[in-house]
Amino acid sequence: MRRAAGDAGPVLCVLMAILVLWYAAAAALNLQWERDQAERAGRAPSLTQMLSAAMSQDRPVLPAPHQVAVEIWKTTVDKKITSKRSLVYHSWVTLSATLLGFAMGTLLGVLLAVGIVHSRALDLSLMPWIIASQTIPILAIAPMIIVVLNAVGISGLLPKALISTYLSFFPVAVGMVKGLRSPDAMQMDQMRTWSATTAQTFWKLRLPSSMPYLFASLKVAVAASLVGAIVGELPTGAVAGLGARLLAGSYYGQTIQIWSALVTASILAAALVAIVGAMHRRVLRRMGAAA
Amino acid sequence: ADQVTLQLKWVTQAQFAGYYVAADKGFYEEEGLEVEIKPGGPDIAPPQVIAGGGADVIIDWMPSALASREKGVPLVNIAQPLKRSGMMLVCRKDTGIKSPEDFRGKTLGVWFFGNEYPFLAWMARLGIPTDGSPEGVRVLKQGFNVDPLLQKQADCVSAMTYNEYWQIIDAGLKPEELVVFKYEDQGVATLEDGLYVLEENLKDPAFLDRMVRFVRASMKGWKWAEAHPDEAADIVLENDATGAQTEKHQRRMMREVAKLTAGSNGELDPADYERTVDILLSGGSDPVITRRPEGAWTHAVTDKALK
Amino acid sequence: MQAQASRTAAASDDAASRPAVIEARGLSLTFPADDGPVHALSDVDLTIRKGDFVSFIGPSGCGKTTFLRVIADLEQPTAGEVRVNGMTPREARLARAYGYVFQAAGLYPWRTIAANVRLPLEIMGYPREEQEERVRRTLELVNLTGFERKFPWQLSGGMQQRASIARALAFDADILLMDEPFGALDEIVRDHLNEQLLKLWAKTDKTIGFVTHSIPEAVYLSTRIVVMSPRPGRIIDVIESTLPRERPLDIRETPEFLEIAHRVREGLKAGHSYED
Amino acid sequence: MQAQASRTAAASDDAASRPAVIEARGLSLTFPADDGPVHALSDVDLTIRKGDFVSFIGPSGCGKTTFLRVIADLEQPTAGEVRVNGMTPREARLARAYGYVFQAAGLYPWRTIAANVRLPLEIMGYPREEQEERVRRTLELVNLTGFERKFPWQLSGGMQQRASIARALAFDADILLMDEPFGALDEIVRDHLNEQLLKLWAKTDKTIGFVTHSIPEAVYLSTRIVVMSPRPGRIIDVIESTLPRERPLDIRETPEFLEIAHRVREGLKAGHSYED
Amino acid sequence: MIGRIAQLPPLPLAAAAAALAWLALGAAHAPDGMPPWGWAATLGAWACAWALVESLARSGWRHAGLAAPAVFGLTVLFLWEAVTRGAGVPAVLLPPPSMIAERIADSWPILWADFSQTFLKAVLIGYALGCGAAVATALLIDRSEFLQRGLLPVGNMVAALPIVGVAPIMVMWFGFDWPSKAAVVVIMVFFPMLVNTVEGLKSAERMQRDLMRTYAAGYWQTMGKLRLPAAAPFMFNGLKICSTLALIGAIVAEFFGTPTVGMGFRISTEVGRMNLDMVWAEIAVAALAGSAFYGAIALIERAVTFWHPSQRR
Ligand SMILES: Nc1ncnc2c1ncn2[C@@H]1O[C@H](COP(=O)(O)OP(=O)(O)OP(=O)(O)O)[C@@H](O)[C@H]1O
Ligand SMILES: Nc1ncnc2c1ncn2[C@@H]1O[C@H](COP(=O)(O)OP(=O)(O)OP(=O)(O)O)[C@@H](O)[C@H]1O
Ligand SMILES: Cc1ncc(C[n+]2csc(CCO)c2C)c(N)n1
Ligand SMILES: [Mg+2]
Ligand SMILES: [Mg+2]
Repeated sequence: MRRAAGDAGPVLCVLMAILVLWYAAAAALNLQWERDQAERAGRAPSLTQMLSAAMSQDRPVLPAPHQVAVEIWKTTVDKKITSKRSLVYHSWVTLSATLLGFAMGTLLGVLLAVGIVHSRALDLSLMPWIIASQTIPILAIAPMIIVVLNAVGISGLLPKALISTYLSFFPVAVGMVKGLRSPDAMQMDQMRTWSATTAQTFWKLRLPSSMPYLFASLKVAVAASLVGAIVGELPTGAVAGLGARLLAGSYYGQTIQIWSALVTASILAAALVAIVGAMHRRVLRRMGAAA
Repeated sequence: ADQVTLQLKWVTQAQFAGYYVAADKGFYEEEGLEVEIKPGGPDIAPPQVIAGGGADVIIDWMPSALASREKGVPLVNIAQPLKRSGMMLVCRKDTGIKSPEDFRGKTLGVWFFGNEYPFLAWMARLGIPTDGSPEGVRVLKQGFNVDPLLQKQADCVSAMTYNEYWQIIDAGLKPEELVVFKYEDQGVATLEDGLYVLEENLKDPAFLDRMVRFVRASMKGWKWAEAHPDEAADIVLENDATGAQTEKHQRRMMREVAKLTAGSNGELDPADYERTVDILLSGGSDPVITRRPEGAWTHAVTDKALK
Repeated sequence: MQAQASRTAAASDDAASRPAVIEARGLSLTFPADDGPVHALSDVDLTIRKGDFVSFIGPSGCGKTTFLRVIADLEQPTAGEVRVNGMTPREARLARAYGYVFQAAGLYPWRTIAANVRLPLEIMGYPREEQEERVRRTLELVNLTGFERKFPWQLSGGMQQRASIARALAFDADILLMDEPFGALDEIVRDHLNEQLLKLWAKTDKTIGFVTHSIPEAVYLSTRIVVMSPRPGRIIDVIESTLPRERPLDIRETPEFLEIAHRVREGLKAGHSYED
Repeated sequence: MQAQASRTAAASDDAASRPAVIEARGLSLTFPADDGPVHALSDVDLTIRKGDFVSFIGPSGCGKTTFLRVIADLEQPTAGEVRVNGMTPREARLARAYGYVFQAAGLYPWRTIAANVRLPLEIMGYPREEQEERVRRTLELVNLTGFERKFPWQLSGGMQQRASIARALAFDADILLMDEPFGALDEIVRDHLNEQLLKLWAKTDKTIGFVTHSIPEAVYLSTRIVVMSPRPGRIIDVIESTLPRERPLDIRETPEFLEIAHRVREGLKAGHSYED
Repeated sequence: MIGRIAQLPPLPLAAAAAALAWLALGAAHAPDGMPPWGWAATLGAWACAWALVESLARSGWRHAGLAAPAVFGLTVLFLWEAVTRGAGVPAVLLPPPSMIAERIADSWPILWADFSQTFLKAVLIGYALGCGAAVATALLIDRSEFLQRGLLPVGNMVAALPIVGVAPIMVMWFGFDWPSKAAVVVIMVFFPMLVNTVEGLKSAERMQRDLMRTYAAGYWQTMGKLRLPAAAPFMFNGLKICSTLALIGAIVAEFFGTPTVGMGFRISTEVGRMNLDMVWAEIAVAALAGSAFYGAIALIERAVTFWHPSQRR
């Protein structure tokens, strides 16, 4: 708690700096359009007039922060959360797929890592193909996955979550393989002298040693899950969720809507990563790290 | 009730008002049908969905449907609610483009993903290469919106009369600042949003019967939508789960779409079909389809439905 | 040198009657390396019988650790063979025959001291209550009572080493292999632990292999002292202790003791590289 | 006890004339912990003068390491103050006044032995050639010639420790702080290094703080021996050596030597927890 | 069962697998679908191949590291071929590998043009810039307590800038050609690299750090000689994860506007055209390029962090 309070100042400072930059960029990018308009209309408005116009365009190249803030406010606080126009509703749609996908991805990643670390055959044969699998652009095969799943009667949350899973298991698998192999020779030798079983070595040595790697990977994986869920919303019909909002926004050139969805997604990501970070700190404390 | 799954070509919008109206007004129910309407999206290829068993009937453009047919998905057109084409190429006037001949050396935004066939056929007919050579045109894969035109990244972009054109207008460009080439006017109009099913399914009388009822109810929906454009647009809005569509835009879209469906009772006009096939076959060295398709359409459904 | 070893073995007549626990025959171990192989052990023969307390002494880098590691199946010899209780080292390890104190403490940083000592007990499946009891007892033995709930980094170097000794003593292994366990301890704690170790040894009849750099410690504790020389690591002398098994601390002032110590020192000097 | 310290200081009359290098006044250090604080140092006063060789001896966990760490600005005292050459430890550290040998070797695993020894030289910006020369010389000093290109895990425990000693001796620090540097070495290497260290000290007039558990080693090397007692860590005796600065190895058999050693042992026993 | 078979030496197993596979493929081409014995042969071939991998792994053969994944890969391809052919999966859903191979052989020039557009330009440049920026940010964060508290949480927000939303914006800002894709890649790889670098910079041990303090080493000296080497295992973790992310990012970004060249462009266009064999040909190129990229980084990792326990077994 104290930590959170102590962080508020710096975070605000950085956010302020970003806001200032953002305004500057918005002005620079949107002014061009105002200038063209004025030129076409044969008007010569003053710079301040143009600036204020640039900050309140309907379809700005880059919306000003306050426009985004107003849009977010309108679509969160002013709307019932069950409404299709509520960002809270859409966030929840995405978040639920994210969480399910993250859970499955973490599980799969850890299981694969365990297999790879313990079986040389798996290590040799599987790893290259796991890597290759990650180079397949999901957007390309997602529709096929969805079609196939649909054919076997799976629809709704799960197909999206599966795309999240696909994106998130990889960082976990790579990180955990490294982490599970990170105990040093002496620690492994100790386990050998006690003739610990593979399972015991895993639970009592490999797993605790892998924690720093696991959590670094988990942070990447939640973020990837979120991206996966958003991406997965497109070929699943893009009916609801932040991805659908983004898509609809960009389809109709509604930059303000795009940016409000983007900002929401970012806040969601930051929150998810922060939660994983908090779990990391708790685990570290349990594992006796210096405060 | 009998189940029917319909896969749309694009997201929920007034372009598909007839089906939403039919569902909302209970026309499907009256025919004893329970219809699930699946919205499309940028990466959904309806022929792939139907081949995978994800839908009973799909909406597709005829060029894409015929191309798929050549690739081994035996699609058959069973009805054609949209009689006219809404496709066009919109250019900024200040680029100096006055006629299609002026396209040479310009940058054009084109939709791909199976929607490029009409454009390619048109260019082939004009004899303008699309491979980026200096005497040809530079083609960009256009994203979902008209930004390339607004940002001056392209000299012309693809648009539909009922949608993207109005986005350009909304963005602040005046109609007099634009030059518009409608495919209809250029004589390269190909059939758009038609209803397609898999050939072998039609052999099943029960399926055929379902389709008959489906087409009948859908056309009833379309005619209702033509008569009540604002209400139809509102029904579409209610069905839009993204909550991103605006009333103004959808109502306008409904009116424009109505112009394309006007006068169509859903029956495919074989003359339109022949014209489309001719255009597609005229693709020069790289035609969209290589031979005249057989059995790519049937009146079996509309004959019964419109009795 | 072979001759010497057998001579001393004959000297204590009960030796042959006890069963051999560890037998090394023609043992060699070479570490491959980019810049030429390192011959850590070369043609080592040694028999350790049940109840022996064998000290290994020799200059730094002569292969003492390596030898213990081979016995404990942590390293594979490049030639020769080792038998432990008539089994291969691997079988013996799987039968949990070893308690091993490593040269560095090697505590798991995420476990408290008590949990570190409890670790082998958990692994060997001791009942919960007995675990607690043994942890308490061994921590008391090494004088770490009160530090159960500390983490390793909160302990001084010597305390960590004692915790690691406690960890190896917590369970009942037939063979104790200890690699400089008392190196980081002051004389008084060291004397205390030496006494405790002797008591334990007398009581349980364990077989102990013990690496040390302290000649008095080696002489005080051992029934036999193995003197090694470096690169390649060879046994240059095996000294049979003539001291009684019962050894009060002041035995260290007896002429007999000093005589053995002298012989060890001579052996050490002889094999030492400074004398080359 | 304060009285004792000043008495012994008075005994050697040249002491006061040399400038104080390290001065600790009322030094206390308490480690906070969840289960109650640990008082590692309590009210420690000590003055170390230029050219002193001060040994710290005391039971395991009494605060020797902590004291050296405070001097080297690796730990902040909770009370009292330390001055090093009239500066704060921090300033002295930034002036690169220290060479520190840690209790564990702590070599960087990604560097070869030679590169590990070269590390401080690189940091302090010695010219390239001098670096090579010094690395060669110090590695020879600790008898590790031939192992330059090995990585730490390819060395035995004692060899690693010697490499870490070489690392601290490679550059010219005024103050050498050595935390049980010879703990893992056999007697002969140890004697050799003791001699070398004394030579170096005599030649360079360094000030040396030296933690050891060996009473003979402390007596042999030091001009003063600080005996500490544990929890809370206090100085219970400061023994001024009466041995000459020139010390051949056989000085260890002289009655004077044995007398000092006896006194250290008594001090140690007095402060030891086993005697409570 | 398979474990028992795997006791056999690799050679007979390979022969058995090949023979059964040959049988199965023959059966798969039967006009009226795969007969039951064809499926049995398929399963048998699979079991033999699996046992072969196990046996190879145990053999300690020098080239097992190459042979095992190759056998595994061949098995996957074989199963794919047998199932798509045998069960008559429509080629517009999943074409059999033989068809894809044919297409690859026919389309070298296109594949190469797409590869150089997407991989050689967008991926490599975006990857270098993105990872570089992440390391620089990590150092900034490390340098200042203030930034650490302020920038890291904000850096986390970059994590989920969804590619779907970002890609059109990048097209708007950086144009249609590869720079906008490189920008997407930068955003894609930034966060994983940042997290791993930050974590890695924490990983130097206390004593190792204290040593640097006693030398009064400067910030950059400590960084260069201790903290970066100690962080290397984590950083390579990030670099590996990013290598595949970068490829995904560049390809997906091309769905949102490109000139008419590029792997992503080709994939989305050909899906629309139902040319699934071309789609899979591009995917195969992507997989090959991605694996080679990953492999190259893994090799560098081995050379740089040879000292880490995970590399030493
Ligand atoms: N970081 C720490 N946190 C908490 N307690 C600590 C910490 N470091 C040391 N201690 C405690 O401080 C006391 C003194 O430790 P120190 O390391 O100074 O002992 P020492 O005299 O060097 O012992 P040894 O001879 O065993 O190395 C010990 O009781 C130890 O438990
Ligand atoms: N993993 C290894 N790789 C290469 N060489 C090694 C390895 N381990 C040990 N050596 C070498 O083997 C020799 C013997 O090492 P060992 O650790 O057995 O010595 P030791 O007698 O225990 O010495 P110390 O008393 O210093 O601990 C040394 O020269 C060392 O350099
Ligand atoms: C990526 C992508 N871009 C364009 C289209 C073309 N398209 C087909 S229907 C339709 C609706 C017009 O308002 C449009 C634009 C597509 N399907 N996918
Ligand atoms: Mg050793
Ligand atoms: Mg200490």
